[in-house]
Formats: sequence, structure tokens, C-alpha cells
Amino acid sequence: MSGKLGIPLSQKMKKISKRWGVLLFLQLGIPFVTDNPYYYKVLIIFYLYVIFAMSWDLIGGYLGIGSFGHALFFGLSAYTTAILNVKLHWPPLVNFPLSILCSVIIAFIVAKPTVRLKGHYLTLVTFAFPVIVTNIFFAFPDFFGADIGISGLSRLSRSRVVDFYIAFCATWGIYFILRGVIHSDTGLILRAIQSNEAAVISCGIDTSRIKLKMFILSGMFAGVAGFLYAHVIKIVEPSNLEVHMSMQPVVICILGGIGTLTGTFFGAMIVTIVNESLRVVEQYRNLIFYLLILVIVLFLPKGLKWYIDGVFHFLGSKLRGVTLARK
Amino acid sequence: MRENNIKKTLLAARGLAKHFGGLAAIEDIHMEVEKGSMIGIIGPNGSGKTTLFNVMTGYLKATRGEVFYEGEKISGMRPFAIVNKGIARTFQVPQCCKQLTIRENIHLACIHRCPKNIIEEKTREFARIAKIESSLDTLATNVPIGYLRKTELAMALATNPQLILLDEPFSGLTDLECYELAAIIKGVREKITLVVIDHKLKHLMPIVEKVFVLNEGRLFFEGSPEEVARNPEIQRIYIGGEIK
Amino acid sequence: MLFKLLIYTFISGSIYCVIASGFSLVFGVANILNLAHGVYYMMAGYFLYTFFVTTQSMAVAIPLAILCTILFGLFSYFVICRVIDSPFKTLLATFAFGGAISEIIFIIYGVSTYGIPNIIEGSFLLSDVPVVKQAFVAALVALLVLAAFVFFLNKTDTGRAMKSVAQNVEVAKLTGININQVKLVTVTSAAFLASIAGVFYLPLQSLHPSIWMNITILSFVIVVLGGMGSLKGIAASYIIAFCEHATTLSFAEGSYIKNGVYLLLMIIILMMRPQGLFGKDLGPFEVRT
Amino acid sequence: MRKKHHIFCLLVGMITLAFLAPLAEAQDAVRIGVVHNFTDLSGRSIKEGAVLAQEHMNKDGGIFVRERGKKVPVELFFANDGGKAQTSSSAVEKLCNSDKVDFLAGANGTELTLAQQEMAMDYKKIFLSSGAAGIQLWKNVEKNYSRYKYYFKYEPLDSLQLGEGMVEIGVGTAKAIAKQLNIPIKEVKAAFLAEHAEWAEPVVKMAQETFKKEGIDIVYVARPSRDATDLTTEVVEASRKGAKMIWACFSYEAGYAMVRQIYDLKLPLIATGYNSVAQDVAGYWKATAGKGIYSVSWTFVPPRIPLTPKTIPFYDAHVARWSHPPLTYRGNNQYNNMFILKEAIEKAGTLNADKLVPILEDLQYVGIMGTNKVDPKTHNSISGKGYLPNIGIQWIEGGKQEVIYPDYLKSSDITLPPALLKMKK
Repeated sequence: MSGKLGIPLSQKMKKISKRWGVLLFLQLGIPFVTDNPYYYKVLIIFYLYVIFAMSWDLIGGYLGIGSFGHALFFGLSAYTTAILNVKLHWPPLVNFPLSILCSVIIAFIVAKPTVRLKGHYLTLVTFAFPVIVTNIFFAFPDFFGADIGISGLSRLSRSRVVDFYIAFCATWGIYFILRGVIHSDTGLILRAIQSNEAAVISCGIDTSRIKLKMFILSGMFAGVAGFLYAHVIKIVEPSNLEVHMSMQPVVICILGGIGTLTGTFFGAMIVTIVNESLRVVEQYRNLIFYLLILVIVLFLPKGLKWYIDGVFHFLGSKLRGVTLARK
Repeated sequence: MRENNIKKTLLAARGLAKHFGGLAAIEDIHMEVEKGSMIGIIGPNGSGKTTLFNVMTGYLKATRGEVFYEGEKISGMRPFAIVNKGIARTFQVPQCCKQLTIRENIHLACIHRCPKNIIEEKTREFARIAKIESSLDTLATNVPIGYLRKTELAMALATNPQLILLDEPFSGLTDLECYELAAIIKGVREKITLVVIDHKLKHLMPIVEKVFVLNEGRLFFEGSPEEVARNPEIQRIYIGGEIK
Repeated sequence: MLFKLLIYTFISGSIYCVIASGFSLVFGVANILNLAHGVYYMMAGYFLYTFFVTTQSMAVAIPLAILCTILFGLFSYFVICRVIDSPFKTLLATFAFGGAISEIIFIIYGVSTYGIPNIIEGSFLLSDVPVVKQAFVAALVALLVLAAFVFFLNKTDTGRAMKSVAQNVEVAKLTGININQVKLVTVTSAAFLASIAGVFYLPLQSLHPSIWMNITILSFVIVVLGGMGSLKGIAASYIIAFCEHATTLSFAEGSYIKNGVYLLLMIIILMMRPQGLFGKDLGPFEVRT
Repeated sequence: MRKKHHIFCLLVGMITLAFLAPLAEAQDAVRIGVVHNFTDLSGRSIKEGAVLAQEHMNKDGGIFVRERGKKVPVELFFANDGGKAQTSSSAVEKLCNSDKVDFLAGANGTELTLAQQEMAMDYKKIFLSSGAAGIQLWKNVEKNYSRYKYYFKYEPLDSLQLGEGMVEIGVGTAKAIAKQLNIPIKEVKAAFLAEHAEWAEPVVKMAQETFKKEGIDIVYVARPSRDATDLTTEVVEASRKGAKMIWACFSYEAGYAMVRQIYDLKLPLIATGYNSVAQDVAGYWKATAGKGIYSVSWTFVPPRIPLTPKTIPFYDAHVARWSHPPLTYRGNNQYNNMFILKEAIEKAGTLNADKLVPILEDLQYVGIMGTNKVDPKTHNSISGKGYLPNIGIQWIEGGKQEVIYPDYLKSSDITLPPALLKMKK
């Protein structure tokens, strides 16, 4: 029913996400193409950023809550698993539920007061939490490792390829979960809230409860990303909680197209893969990166996804034209 | 005129008051709405009609006084909770989700109220009642205000309420649309109690059976449409109101 | 002790005031959260340095620096006022703009830190508190400029136009005000205000391409704390300043955790007054009518 | 619409280009990967040191590798650590993979170096770090030799050794003040201004103990953040509490703020200890606009004095090449480390990491600052007399550096600021 429901938006989504199905299988094939662990690493990080961005998109894109402190959930679960793994030598598998729990709890703590706020107030409050937490971390250097952080985490699995598949599965799993959410009645409510909260309330729906739920869900997925990230990079440090980190999902979502899950893939591609491959012009890398963002935001405001769809449609129509001409 | 003669009070306001800083938007309002009745609230601009609605439906917090619904105190409840109690409302400026289609808007109101499998037909049913089936799949941004008002009414109905508060349903509509809407309202009032605010007495008076007149935040007069029509004081207020 | 606290609060508070006022203004009028705001402050510093090195005279360098910063503000307008549709996009655009500028500075000036000589040397004792002359002067100048600016807002047509746009764009449009022009003026004057702070206060600090972000965050906090779009609100900068200095004095790690402290304060205040200290009351739920 | 598509295609083009670019094939050379931060002083000095070393090596044909039976030129590959653990570890990975480097040298900042260390050990590459003082680095080697044995730290000293130096100089300054103001050392009160960072913790502890032993009491301790821009409150508080010297411990920009504000406020104070920025012979005076005068600091950048036969030639060569001496100690460390590597390779006659490790462990090399030798258990540098000296410098009128410590090297005594001299009894 959800398919029939979200007219015309979700129908479009359905069509397009079919197309992304192809993309999915292409990604599955990567290990047969290359065995360069460096490329794997870049790809893994790419996937983790996708997860992170999707988790932000849920509240930022669909609900219109611009959280600028999303690194908090990311970083906290990373720190949790790091502490458990390095100090207590617990294996990642055991830490996983704990670190997710941790980020869920913090998400609840943050969300409870913030969901009542609006617009930029909310932005700033969400932004403030990570800073405070970082300060707390620095207050106990021997436990949280202050500016050096915690290093020497055990790796996720034996080989990079397995890591890659873990990240891959996590990403697409979460993608489909979120897609389910968005195409369900809840998704409708989310879009409605973004569109006009008064109307939703006058339908007798407790918007702040929904917001709270979504915030926690989002925090949870951010936590997943953080957990994996910690075990891939094998060092956890305060920069995981910094403004820069909180900006990442926002950047990714806006580049890819805000409020579109598949868009995050393109955004993340710019932020990780392209950014990484810009190392050849290292001196100007950041500059180019920022300019790229500017160009996209100023000239491609709808986000890459939209234009890529456009190109696909364009090509599609061309092909159809050709085949017709043949007949 | 009505089958049940024992008139049960549905909604009651006791000494309701709302102050914005210094000025009193409404001041000690006492009013009762009987079950199954059809009430009109009139009054010049700034006489506190909308404020009264906002306070009753929990969008504003009352400075003084209480609101009772079926003998239960509802003042202080959050707006959505009051809706779930069974009081739906519409707004002066229609509050629909502009980025969603009419269908989705109505669907929104049906969620959690009926099993998923019948939501679709429910939606269509309410659309039929409100006479907007034709444009179910257009985005709310693209439909004229008349449709928005109907959509809003449909949404209000979809929350299966006992009481609907309509805030200036006729404003901004052509006479034709007004008659149409009035017909729709008449259609639904069999099951549902209605309270209507409006200036367009021409359309309001025929459908209501009791009228409250507000002036400067106080309940000024209360009686049948005929009495209101006869009362010279009200004429004066109204005209005065217009000129002021 | 308290007296000392107050003196330093006054000095840095006034500087924050003049910086934050521009930020608040741009938000109020153009409805843009300009994350690149700190860049104006930074640029003022770099311009001043460059002109001082070339001309070797502050008297020439200062006006030139201010002028150039204003021109820079003019330029920035065309970047940051292009995106209007979603607040996130504006945030991102301005952020990217700031980043790009600071990268360019990196490339031009290299990574090393620069210092600007003081305009007025030396320090004096206020009762028993040593105060750097330049800092004190900077604070006074800041307040004067701010006062002048408020006068400009209230007394001149342009100022009134800005205020009206801030209150209601639609109505302003109807009264035939050229919105874009007003926005241009706003952004430029924001740059001007920041440049005053930069020119007079940066010589006391060191010049590095990474200073802009903290300044932005600071003004953001001040503006939110004071209440968005209310020029009164920037008085909150004194609260922040006091908070900073008090923390610095009371803990050894003070100047490290001070950001955390004032952000915590901000959260608490926002919990109690979601619209900020001087912001207007929205009621429990604003009905859009 | 069409225009937008053009822009989009342009982006795609850029992306593909960026992908194709790094596919360069290897030729016969000793490939050394240098990870450093492109946007700060430490990084810049590392690059300069590395390039200088490369030029000096290649001038006479490069490194002689016996197994190849010829001299092989040195090729450098640079990567930006971006000041973040993630970027820096993937930088190393990029070097090991795409650029196929044989050795790694460089790195600054303990947290970044830790991340890089992990990566380097995964790839079993010899890694000579040249700018990280954290003790965790060699603790790793001690804990898990078989994994971390490829990591070496000839220079710089770790935070404990640095600490000794800083404390020595602090005490030296205190004594000088006492002598010049002819007051008992008891009255030379010290205030601590140490950056709030992991590496500084043990140093501060050590300093506190030593100062107590020497009978200098500590009246005020502040731990600002390492990039603080306003330390007015701290320094004023320090002098209010009667401190005559500030024992600083700054490895970042905060050092500028401190000296600047001491000068602006004309406080009767002298800053000593360790102020990383004060090592920068080229930039410090410019960066403080002359306000950095009188500040004393421990340094690991060689002043132009014959510490070893190599010091002055290196100094002059560096000035000749870059028109300034090393900006930070990472510069000369980098240069030194690369020559240590050269020596080891020529001894071992191979580029094989496992063969090189034992050679490097018992290598004794006379470098720029002194004699470099690592402890074979921890691969940590050995400091102190006969190895690496602790040098203290002071900035005086006209932006000149004077060596004021140790006594057998010093070119002049400490000059006290006039405000302080007024207190002379």
C-alpha cells in the first residue's frame, strides 16, 4: 500500500531505486576487479560515510531537523567500543550492541530537550553537545586518552575483503530499513511534519514523540557507522567528535540531494573517493574540495542525484528513440 | 427537531481567560455546547474568536479558567491529545501539508484510526463526503483555497471526532463555494456537533441553531439566529467594529 | 578580583558585541546564518598586515584594511546570498565559502603565523588591574562604532529599510524596498563591523588562517543566546565573555573547557527560554496563520 | 537545464581524471614516503628537510645498494596527514599501495603518528618518525616487538626526555633570575602554563617534583588549550600571584599568545621552559611582531654552533636552499633520519625491512644535534650527555637567538626584561 500511497514521490523513488539495484550488484563485484587494500579502505570509508549520511538524512532530510552534532553519536559509539576493546580486550562482536546502546542513550538524552526547539536554535543546541562531551573527555585523559585518543583497536575481521563485505551489507541493510520506514505511514508523517507541523498535530499525531523516535533511530545508525569506523581506522580520537565530522553527513546529503537516500551515495562519493583521489594535487586538495561544494550548492542546488536521474532519463529517451527508428 | 431531547453538554468553558502580556484577548468566557447542536460564534475582528478556539484546542495556554469535554477537564492537554479526545478543528488559514497530495493529507488523518487495509477506501470515502475526489492526486500547493478548506474539513472528519470547530470556513470563498461548503457541513452535522466562527452571516445564519456573540473578548450575547438578527446592539457593534 | 573579571569581561565582551552584531544583522535581514562571518574578521587582519608591511604606516594601513574588508564583504554577498531555498544549503554554502577563503590564505601566506604591531604600545593600571591600552581602546572603538551603527539603523532610510525587511520581507517588498540592495548593504555592513574588531583587536592576537571558525561559532552562540534577529540580543556577548574569564580563573584547565562551559550555559538557557534571552515569545506552539 | 547537465558532465570528467592520475609505474629508485601536514609549520619543515636530504643524497648518485650493485637515486613521495587520524592513516596506506614506497619517514603529532604506525606495521615498512613525542609510540614496540619492530624514533626525544630538558632550562632560568636580582631562589616564584595535551602530563609532573627539590615554589598552574589565542587572564593571574617566571610548555600556536600578552602588559615576567614556536628562527620574530623578545625556550633546532661537525654545514646548506634555517626541529630530524636510513641501507646492502631492523638497532650515527642511537628494546632515542644535548635559547633585541644553556655551549647569559630588572634588590 505504501507504494500506492506516496504519490508521486515514492513511486518515482521505487522506479529509481530499481535502477540503483543494478548499481548495488556492480558494487558487489568490486572484489573481483581489484585486490588493492588501499582501494578497499577508501571504499569501506565511503560506505561508512553513506551510513552516517543516511542516518542524518532521516531527521535532516525527511523531518527537517538540522542536527549539526551528529558526530556525537558517531564518536561516542566509536569511543565505547575503543575503550571496551583496548582496556578490557573485549572482541568487537561483543562491543557492538553495547556501543549502539550507548549512542541510542545519548541520542535520547540529546533529543529529549532538543525536539521542542525550532530551526537554528535546534541546530546550535545539537552542535553544542559534542563540544561539551569532548571537554568531558579531556577532563579524564588517562581514561579517554585526551587528544591522543585510544589506539590499537583490533580489526573488524581478518581481511580487508571481509571488512568490505561487512560494510557493504551494513550499508545496504540500513538503506533498506530506512527505505521501509520512509515508505511506511511513518515516512508520510515525517514528510508531513516537515511540510506543516500544525496540520499533523491537528490530525491528532504526537509530533514530538515521532521526532524523538526518529532521532533515536538516526542516532542508532550513526552509532553503527561509528562502531565500524573505529575498527577500520583502529584509532579513536577527539576529531571524531569535531564540528568537521558533524559537517560530513550534512555535506554529503546536500551534495547528493537532501531527502533522498540514494543521493547519499553520490554525496559520499564526492566526500570520500573524489576527495581521496584529489591527493594527486595535495596542495590544493581542500581548496578544490570546498570549491566543488560551492559549485554544487550554487549551480546544482537539487543535489547530484536529481541531475544523474536527469541524465539517465535523457539517455533512456535517446535509446528509445533509436529503437523506434529501427522499427 | 432533534430526536433526543435530553441535551447533553459536550464542551463547556468555565471562566476562560487568555491574556497576551497586558491585553486580554478573551475574558471570563462561560459557554456550553450541547451534543448534536450547531453553534455559530460571531463578533467583530479582534473580539477573540480565534483565540477562544486556540485556547479550547490547547494551542494556547489559558491564563485563567478551564475547559471541560464530556465532563472531563481538557485544558492543559497538548493539542494532539485533545484531537484524539474527539475535538477536531480547522484554521483560518487552511493548514494542509502543501508538499503532499490531497490523498496523502487525508490519509495522514486516518493513520492509527482504522486498520491499514481499509485506509484507502476510508480516504476515498471522506474525500467523497467533502466532494474532492476529483483532485485526490494533485499536490495541495496546486489546488485553490476552496479545495484546501474542504480537504481540511475532510481531514477533521477523518479523525472521527464528536465535535468540530470550524474557524472561518467561508472566508476567501466565492458565494458558490460557500453554498457548496455549507451543504457539506449540513451533511455531516447529523452525526457531529459543530461550532463555526465566521463573518459571512449570510452563509452562517441559515445553518446554525444557536449563536454566541463575542465582543472585546467577552461573551456579549447568546441566542437563536433570529434573536441576533433582531438585536440592534449587535448591529451597532458590528458596524462599529467595521468602522474602527 | 571581581573588578579584574569585570574589566576583562568589558573588553572582550565589547569586541564580541561588534563581531556578533554583524552576524545577527545578516541573519535578521537576509535570513542567512553566515558561517563565513569569522572570515571577515580574519581578512581584516590579513589586509592590515599586508598593507602595514607594504606601507609601514598604521594610519594608512587601517583605513585601507577596513575598506578592503568591506569590498570583500561585497564580494561575499554574491556568493552567500545566491542560495536561499533551504537553511541547510545556506549553511553549507557559507561554510564552504569560509573554508575556501581560508585555504586560499593558506596558499598565499603559507602556514606560518603572523603578528601585527600594536597601534598604541604599552599598558596601564586600572586600580590594580593591568590593562593593555590597545585592548581598551579597541573595546571603546567597538562600542562607539556599534552606537553609530544603531543610530544609522534607526535614523537613516537605508537603516529603516533594513529593519523593515528584517520584520517582514513581504510587506517591505510591497512598500517598494529593493530587497537585494538592502541585503547587500546588510552583508557589507556586517563585514565592516567585523573588520573594526579585526583591525583593532587582532594585533593583540596572532594571525592564522584557522581563526575564523571559532569566531563564527562564538557569534553564533551569542546570537542564539541573545535571541535570533534581535540586535538587543548581542548583549549576551558580555555573559559569554564573563563566563569565559570566570572559568579561566577558577580552573587550571579553564581556558580549555571554557567553550564547553558557555555552551552548557546556552543549552540550559534555551531549555528555559527556547527563544533566547531577548527573543520574542512564540508561545507553546506557533500557529502558522 | 542543459547548462546544468554540462556542469554535471564536467564534474564527472574531473572525477575520472582524478582516478586515472595516480597510476604511475615504478622505476629503479629508493622510494621514501613522507607523511606530513601540508598546512602547518611542522609539515613545511619536514618537507624542506626531506627535499634537502634527497638533493644531498642524489648529488653523488644516491644510496649504494649492494644487492643491486649500484647507486640508486632517492625518490620522495609526499602525502598529507590532514591533521586527522583517518586521513593520515589512509595517507600512509596510499603511499604503501599506490606509490609502492620502500620506507616511511616523517609524521608529526603523536595521535597521527600512532595511526600511521599501525598502518606502516600492517605493511611491514620501516618507519622513522621525526616529530612525535608521545611515549605510547615506543611503548608499543616494547609491548609487541614482533609487530612494531619496524618503527624507529632516533629523533626527536620523547616527552619524558624533552621534559628533562625543559625542566633543566627552567631551573637554569630561575637560578639566573635569582643571581641577577640577587634574591634567594625561594623568592623566584614560578607559574606553570602547560598546554592541555597528553604528552605534557608527565612533563608537568616531573617539573613540579624537580622545582620543589630545587626550592622554587609554584604559585599558579594553568592548562590552556594548545591553540588558545588569549592568555591574558592567565599571565596576569600568574604575575598577581608574584611569579617572576612562567615555565611554559607549548607545542602549538598558544605560545605566541603567551609571549605576546606578557609583552603587551609589560608584566615583570620571563617565559621559559618550552615554547615550540620560539624555535622557529625564521618566523618567530615576524609572527610576534617583535613582542616575543626575552622569551627563553628549550630547542631542538640547531643554532649555528658546532654541536657536531655536521651542524654548521647543515645549517648553512639549509639556509642556502630555503633561505632560512629549519622552521621546527622536525626539519633537521627528517634530514637526519633520512641519512640514518641511508647509512643503514649501505651497511645492510639491501632494502629488505627485516634485514634492516637489526642494523638500525645497533647503528650509532653522528648526526646534526649529536650522536643518534636507539635502545634496541624500545627503538626509542637515547638522550643526555654524549648523545643528544639539551639546548636553551633566548630571543633578544633585533630578533637574534642567543644560546643560554648549557653552560659549555652558551653564547651569553639570560637577559631579563626591564620590568623584571626593576625588582632588583
